[in-house]
Amino acid sequence: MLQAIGARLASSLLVIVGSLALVFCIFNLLPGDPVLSMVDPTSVSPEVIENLREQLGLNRPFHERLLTYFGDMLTGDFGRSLVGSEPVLPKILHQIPATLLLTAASSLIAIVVGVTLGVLSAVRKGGLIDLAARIVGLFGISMPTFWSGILLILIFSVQLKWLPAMGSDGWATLAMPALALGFVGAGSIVRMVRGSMLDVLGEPFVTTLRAKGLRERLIQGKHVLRNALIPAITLIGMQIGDMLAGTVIIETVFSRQGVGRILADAIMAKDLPVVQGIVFFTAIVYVGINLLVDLSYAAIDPRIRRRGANL
Amino acid sequence: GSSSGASTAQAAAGSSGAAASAPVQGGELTYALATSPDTLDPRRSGLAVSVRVFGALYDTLLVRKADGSLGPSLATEWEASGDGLSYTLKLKPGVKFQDGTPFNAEAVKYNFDSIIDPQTKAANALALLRPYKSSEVVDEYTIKLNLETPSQAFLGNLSQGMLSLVSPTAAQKDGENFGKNPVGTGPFKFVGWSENAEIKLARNPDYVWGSEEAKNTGAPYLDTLTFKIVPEEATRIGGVQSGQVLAAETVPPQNVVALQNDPNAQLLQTNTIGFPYTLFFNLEHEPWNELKARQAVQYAVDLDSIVKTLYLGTYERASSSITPGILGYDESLEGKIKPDPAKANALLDELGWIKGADGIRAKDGKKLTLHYVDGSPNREKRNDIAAMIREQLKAIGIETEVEITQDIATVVYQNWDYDLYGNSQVNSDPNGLTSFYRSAGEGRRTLSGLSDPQVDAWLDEGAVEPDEAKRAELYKKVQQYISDQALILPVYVFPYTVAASRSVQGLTFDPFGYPIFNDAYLNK
Amino acid sequence: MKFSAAAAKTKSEHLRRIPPFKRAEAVGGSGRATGSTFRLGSADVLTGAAAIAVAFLALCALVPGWIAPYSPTEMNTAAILQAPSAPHPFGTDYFGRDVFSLIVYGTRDSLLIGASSVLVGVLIGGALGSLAGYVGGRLDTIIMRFMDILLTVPGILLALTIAAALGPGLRNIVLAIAISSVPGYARVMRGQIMGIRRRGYVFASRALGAKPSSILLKHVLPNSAAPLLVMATLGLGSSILAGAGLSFLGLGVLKEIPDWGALLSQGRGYLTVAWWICTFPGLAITLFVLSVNLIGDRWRDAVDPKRKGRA
Amino acid sequence: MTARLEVTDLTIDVDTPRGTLTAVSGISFGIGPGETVCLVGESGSGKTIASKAIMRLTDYENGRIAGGSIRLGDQHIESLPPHLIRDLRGRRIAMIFQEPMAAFDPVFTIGSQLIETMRAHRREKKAVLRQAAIDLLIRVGIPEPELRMEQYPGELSGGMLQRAMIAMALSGGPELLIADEPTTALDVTIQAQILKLLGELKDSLGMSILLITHDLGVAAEMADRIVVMYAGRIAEQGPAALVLGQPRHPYTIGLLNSVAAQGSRGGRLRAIEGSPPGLADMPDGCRFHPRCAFATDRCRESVPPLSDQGGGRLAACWHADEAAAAGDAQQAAPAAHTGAAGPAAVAAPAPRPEAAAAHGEDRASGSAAPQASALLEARELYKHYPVGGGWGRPKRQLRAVDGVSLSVAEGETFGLVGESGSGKSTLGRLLLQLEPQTHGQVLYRGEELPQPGSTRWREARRDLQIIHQDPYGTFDPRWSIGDIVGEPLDVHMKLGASERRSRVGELLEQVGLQASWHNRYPHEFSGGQRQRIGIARAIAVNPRFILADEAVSALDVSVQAQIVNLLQDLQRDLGLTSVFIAHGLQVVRHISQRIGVLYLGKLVEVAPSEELFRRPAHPYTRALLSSIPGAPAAGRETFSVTGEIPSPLNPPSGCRFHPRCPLATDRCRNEEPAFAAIGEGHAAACHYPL
Ligand SMILES: Nc1ncnc2c1ncn2[C@@H]1O[C@H](COP(=O)(O)OP(=O)(O)OP(=O)(O)O)[C@@H](O)[C@H]1O
Ligand SMILES: Nc1ncnc2c1ncn2[C@@H]1O[C@H](COP(=O)(O)OP(=O)(O)OP(=O)(O)O)[C@@H](O)[C@H]1O
Ligand SMILES: [Mg+2]
Ligand SMILES: [Mg+2]
Repeated sequence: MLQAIGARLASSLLVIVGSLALVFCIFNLLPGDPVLSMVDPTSVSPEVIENLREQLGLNRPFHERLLTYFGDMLTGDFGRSLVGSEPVLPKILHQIPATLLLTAASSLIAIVVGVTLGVLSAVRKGGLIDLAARIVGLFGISMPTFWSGILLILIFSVQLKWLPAMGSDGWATLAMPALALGFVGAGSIVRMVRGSMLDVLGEPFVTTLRAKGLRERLIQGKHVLRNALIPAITLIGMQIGDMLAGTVIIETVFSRQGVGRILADAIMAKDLPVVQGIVFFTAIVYVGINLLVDLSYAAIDPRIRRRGANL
Repeated sequence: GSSSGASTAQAAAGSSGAAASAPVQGGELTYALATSPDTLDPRRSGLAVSVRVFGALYDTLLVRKADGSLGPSLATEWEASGDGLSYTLKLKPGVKFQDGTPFNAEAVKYNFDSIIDPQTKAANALALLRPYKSSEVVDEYTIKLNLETPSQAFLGNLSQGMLSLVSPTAAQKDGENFGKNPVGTGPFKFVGWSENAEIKLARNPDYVWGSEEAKNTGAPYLDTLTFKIVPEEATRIGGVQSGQVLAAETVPPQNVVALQNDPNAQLLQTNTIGFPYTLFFNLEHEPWNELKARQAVQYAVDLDSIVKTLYLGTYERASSSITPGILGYDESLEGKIKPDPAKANALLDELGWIKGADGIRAKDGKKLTLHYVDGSPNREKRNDIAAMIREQLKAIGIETEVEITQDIATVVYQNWDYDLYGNSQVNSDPNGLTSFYRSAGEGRRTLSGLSDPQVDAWLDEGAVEPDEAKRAELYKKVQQYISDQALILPVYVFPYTVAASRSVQGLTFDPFGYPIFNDAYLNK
Repeated sequence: MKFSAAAAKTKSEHLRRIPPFKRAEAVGGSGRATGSTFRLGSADVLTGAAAIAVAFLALCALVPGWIAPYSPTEMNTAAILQAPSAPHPFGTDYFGRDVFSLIVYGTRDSLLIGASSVLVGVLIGGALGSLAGYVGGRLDTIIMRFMDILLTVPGILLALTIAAALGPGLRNIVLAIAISSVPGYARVMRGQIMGIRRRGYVFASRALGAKPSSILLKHVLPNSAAPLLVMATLGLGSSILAGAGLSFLGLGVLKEIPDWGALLSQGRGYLTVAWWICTFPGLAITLFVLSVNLIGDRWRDAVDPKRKGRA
Repeated sequence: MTARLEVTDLTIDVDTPRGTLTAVSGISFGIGPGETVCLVGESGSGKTIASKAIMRLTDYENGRIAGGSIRLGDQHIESLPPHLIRDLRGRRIAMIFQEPMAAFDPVFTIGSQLIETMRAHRREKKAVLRQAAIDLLIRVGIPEPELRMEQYPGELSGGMLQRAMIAMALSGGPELLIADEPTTALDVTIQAQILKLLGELKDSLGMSILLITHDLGVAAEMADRIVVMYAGRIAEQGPAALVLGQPRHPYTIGLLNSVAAQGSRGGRLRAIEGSPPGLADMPDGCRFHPRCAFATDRCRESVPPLSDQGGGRLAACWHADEAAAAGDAQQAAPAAHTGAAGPAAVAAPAPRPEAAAAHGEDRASGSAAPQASALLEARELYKHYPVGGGWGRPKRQLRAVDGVSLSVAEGETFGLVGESGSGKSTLGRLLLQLEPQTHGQVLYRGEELPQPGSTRWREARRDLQIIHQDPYGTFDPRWSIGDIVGEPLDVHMKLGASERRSRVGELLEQVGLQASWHNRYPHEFSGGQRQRIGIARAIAVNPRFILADEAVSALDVSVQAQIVNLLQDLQRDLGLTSVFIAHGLQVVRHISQRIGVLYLGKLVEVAPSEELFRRPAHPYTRALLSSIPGAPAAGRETFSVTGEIPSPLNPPSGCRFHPRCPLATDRCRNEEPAFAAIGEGHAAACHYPL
């Protein structure tokens, strides 16, 4: 068991380090100079620019910078933003809760809505409910979040004045962004759950359950759903990842705090330390999601639990 | 053209009735900004949005009054030396920074010296302060500022927000972090900044040294002033309409009409001064180095129609390289150039660019293309301007490649890879023209890339000419030259618009278009 | 725990023992929609409608001039922001362009963004996934770890990098979307291949002496492709949306004839004053996604022998 | 409390994408209290759907009771509202299924699934129910019931699961137990145990049982009465002894004849020609007429009613008397208990009776010993699979094949039998060198086969072919059968398109399919036809050797007989050597000259077929033989094994069979018996050969 955890940690670490190195390389490939976006090149002399580069260590060779970066990271130093020159770690730590909250809330919505619609549509296969659920699901995956987000604002903030249009303080501000984001994930989950529910409904053990005289609701809610979730979990995990990525747009639309917006700004400003810090965070979240996915597998599927396959 | 000609802040719609009622003390004004300030350290900031906050946090030595002249603020008197190489300023006594540090000559000296210190990584402030050399503390409240070369713009620049004065104690203590813990002498003191969400300021009760710019020279009426950062237009306006914020800046034209009819909202609008949104030809690129080619474009593009269509009548068309309200603005240029496709075609024909089968002109096997670079996102519908210009140029056989890029710094300022690129600047003095049109030094260049000794001479003279009337003449010459040479396409004068709840009263703007919060109060 | 390999084997072994007829029955007879009046045949009506829609869109992409009443670039400044009316069924935009014509002409690029990014993503992801799944072992680990890394690198960062490295343009938007989608396709493909390579017909072919390469090409790949292709039908829509998202973040290209995503993103500011500018492009995307998915589902049912006969 | 089930004129429609089809047409039968009725018939004849209709489970499978009635006591099941039906299910009628592994929800423990069933029908404290569940498990003979309660279905063996399934069925105390092929998926030894258990339970609980099977042997052993179904109708029904002993419907007679039985070795089986019709294309009149030797115009035109044939027996045939007479005439030979031994050429005649007979005799008399030169020889073969391991667990060795030596002579057919998991398939794969062995050698014509990948290895692939148990799974669903049959041609001979086409056509005809079907797809064929396709593929490149791994196990008896005949013809015509793996002992006996018995990876006995059946030397062989359903052969005492095959991960010490062997001694526990000759061509690994 310990060994299993060790192996798991090692591979997670590899992914995290790999992501950071990849981002570092990407930035190295990017033309343009962060210093140029920091100052007005028409009014600042070349020496000043050179001087700034020197200060930021930008003219040292690539591998040296990479090594220094990882070295500093080990001591908990993620560097300072090139733009605001504030330390990266506190800057990001401050934003992470909002993003995590949004991701979690929208995942919750996606899962609850997606699974419910998926189950309904499978159980009522071929019926109007099925058709409706599938179309609702497809709408979810065919609407850009910024559009549905604005629509939500117009309806719930401007017209009905029920919910605040912006901000990230309090539950009320979470509702619309989570809905806009979660709806997208729900779309895919509906399809997946429907398909796998139908597969499981065709399994012989369902006939056994019926032959035992169990209520249909018990069969579908307890047995079929649990089995159907097994193949759906991977997709749900991927959806959560997508939702994390989706925060970039949603945070902008709803003017929420969060790493998504910081990331967008940092990328535009070529602020590598900040980007790296955020990638570090997202990599950890991805690794966490994978762990969660595996844990849910184990929780749902005793075959995996008993074998201790992935953990 | 600009009907009023003056740079007075013109509050439209509802603000008129407001003046009557008596100001109410207290309350929180939430004000949605379209973008986030980069830093609250005026010395290091490069963004206009930061200046909107600086006005509340800091004071400047001088202020620009509504009529365009300079007025006292932290400096009560000022006087130039005969050679124009130094200025002596008398400072207001009894002023304290919000951290208790007294404001005096030492503080001013510290501020200006730190701006020219490379360690500070000063940005726009450095450009504004030039040609500052050093300071001499004459006595506690008198300071002498020495310049490298005479500059008529210098004094005026001291009224710009980027040259606001910061607390030396705090600046030294916080160093790099000062921008996140700003301390000034302004009417509001800093409470907190949570990134991408809001900047919270609180009333500075000790504030009694307000300039005459606002009616209220004492402490502000508002208890709290909170800037929210809301990049998405629809959300920002939605915020005002739903009452979640009391004011929001930069109202898109299409919403202006709706807001004007909204009983719960009012629309405040003021034109900004400086350099209008201007498209610069790159004189180093063929064939735009030829006057006739540029003229052809000038005749082909119907800017009146573009501005009217896109901004639905809410923006004013710009006619010159500077905006009305700036010294020397040449009104005669207004309406001087009328769109004339026939003339445009003729000019290009003359140059030997012949229309091909696809309707695009070509010469020596080379197509006539214009590389139009614009920034992203679509700020003030500038991308849409590009789209319309592309259509209009197509009519005369020019193919426009529009490049929309996030990375203006690289594409434009490093590679100078554009035929046409647009820029605007808030400024108070025509001397700013130098940075666009005066031939730059060795290995450097300007947006226009112009290098004409005559223009250089006018601009150099204008920088030092003490006589206002003569200065104005010089700059008129420059403007006419620019227009005659078709160096630019001036597009629009940017009006700063604010949508506000009806309860917001007394919110006014300085000539630069920056909000003045000292008179603002909330009607219950 | 008494879990022996023998027991693990028994299930598949026993399944093999069921007469073939019965196996078909086991998967064929799934839950009946209780009390629904909306029955089987309607699936075909829907698919038919979807096919017509796709055909129409294809027509728009190929010969927009036949369908659109106006030129998409014609800016009639005298008629801006006109609500839908007989001459302009979808209204006009802020340039005075006819929205209907814009959408018709925008079809080509939209479908192109969708199709080509899916194509590239499927090709790269499919190839990597097949390699990982078929070869297995260390290569599998390396490839999948790299996919994990790619997954954690934010999509906009990729988009920006590619745009910076190759210059701006549609091609790069496509590439960026494609590359972000690679890990997903690779995962699915790998899973498929790992399943298919254990199939009886692969074993049979090997027993016949067929070369591994020809087994891969003739048996494994064709049989693994279906889920990937179904995923690709979903990808068609989400790529267009991803393009819209990039356009929202300001990474789009300014084309003479904007694609649907760009129309949507550019028109969003007018939602309150001229809802038609971005609503109709949104509906176009929905229509496309909906029809492609309906066809995709139907087609999977038709291709997948396990799902034969299911609606 | 026990009531009679009465099914009258039951007709069941199923909705399919192609429209509504009638799966069962007007069947009637009854089951009295405490009676066991067997429903027999070939695959697709409607047995399952009829039995599901009794519990109205057809509601969930697009099925509809279109006519007739089902009455349990005084309740009309066909019209009961859903909640009453649910109350009936599991309480008054319980059902067990063929696939114990598939019939349990894999993600809940056995215990929770048992308790859940009880809770559906009675309100009681959990502890009480738990105790009741444990009692039930004890009752069905599951050892360590408390432990099993906490285990998941995947952790139990098939036999154990089937017992648990029965326990679950019993939990409601049903009056009627429907068992749909409850032992088809199990080994003969386990099948015997389960059937015995069912018999005991029925006696002690006084339930009625409706047993569905396609195995006449099982029916013979269990049934009080037998109902024979064909194509959705009842062909014949009556007391078991009568139906099996004096069948009156040509179909029943054909079925009985198809069973490979004692004494028929090597000869042709009397298969029923053709295959059962599909639902969509039912013949008019008597549905059996296209396959019936007695068919007349009357049969083609009108449906024969189920008419009284005396002795409580009913048959639906216009020509029952003729058929019965013809059947009787053939029953000169001592009737076996199954009644199937009699060579009754009632059904359509075999294609080449003379040749078959002649050759059959030849073969039969031929020597069984491998004196001819060995084509394939295995020397001390071992195959150990590493299992487990990873994530910090130790790797263990699964001894699938554990030291097997045997040789197969040129032209010989060698049969391989043994319980599931004994290593038959693995040994087969090793013989063909489709997998590398852990130890030992395989010699093909005296030489070791080269390594995979080399040219010679590929050549060997041409000589050594395999017929797979499950043909459907070994066909690429996207390939037409022409391509499937042509695949070996593409691999080994580069034929031109037309040549290839004609060869494929030839092959298809050779196995009794039409050449014109080459562009059809596998799913369009019936099980028997698919097996033919598999055979065509195997013989496409004229191999020397064929491994038939359970090639007929999945088929219906009538089709099985056809395939066995075909295989025998081909072997003879092409001079093939073969190894024939099956768990149907009778079939192996019928087709092979010698038989090897495998137990837990070891060969325990090898003997000429007849010798093996007559004088099994190893107790395990003996046990296998006596597990064959139907009464044991005369003169041989029952010899039943208990328990199940142990795990090959840690096989028992000494003689591997000792834990299950009634004769085991300490010596058996400690000392491994040598594989020693005990007669001519007869060897066994037992300390105390019988
Ligand atoms: N849900 C269903 N939908 C369509 N056809 C069905 C369905 N269930 C059964 N059938 C058809 O009804 C016929 C009878 O099926 P049934 O399962 O009762 O046969 P069986 O006698 O039990 O065969 P086997 O021995 O293979 O189990 C078959 O042809 C089958 O294809
Ligand atoms: N590839 C493998 N990896 C691990 N174990 C295997 C593998 N193949 C077979 N086994 C194990 O080897 C043992 C023998 O299997 P094999 O398939 O040869 O048995 P069999 O006699 O053919 O059984 P059946 O009658 O069920 O087909 C079983 O316990 C099985 O689980
Ligand atoms: Mg059945
Ligand atoms: Mg086997």
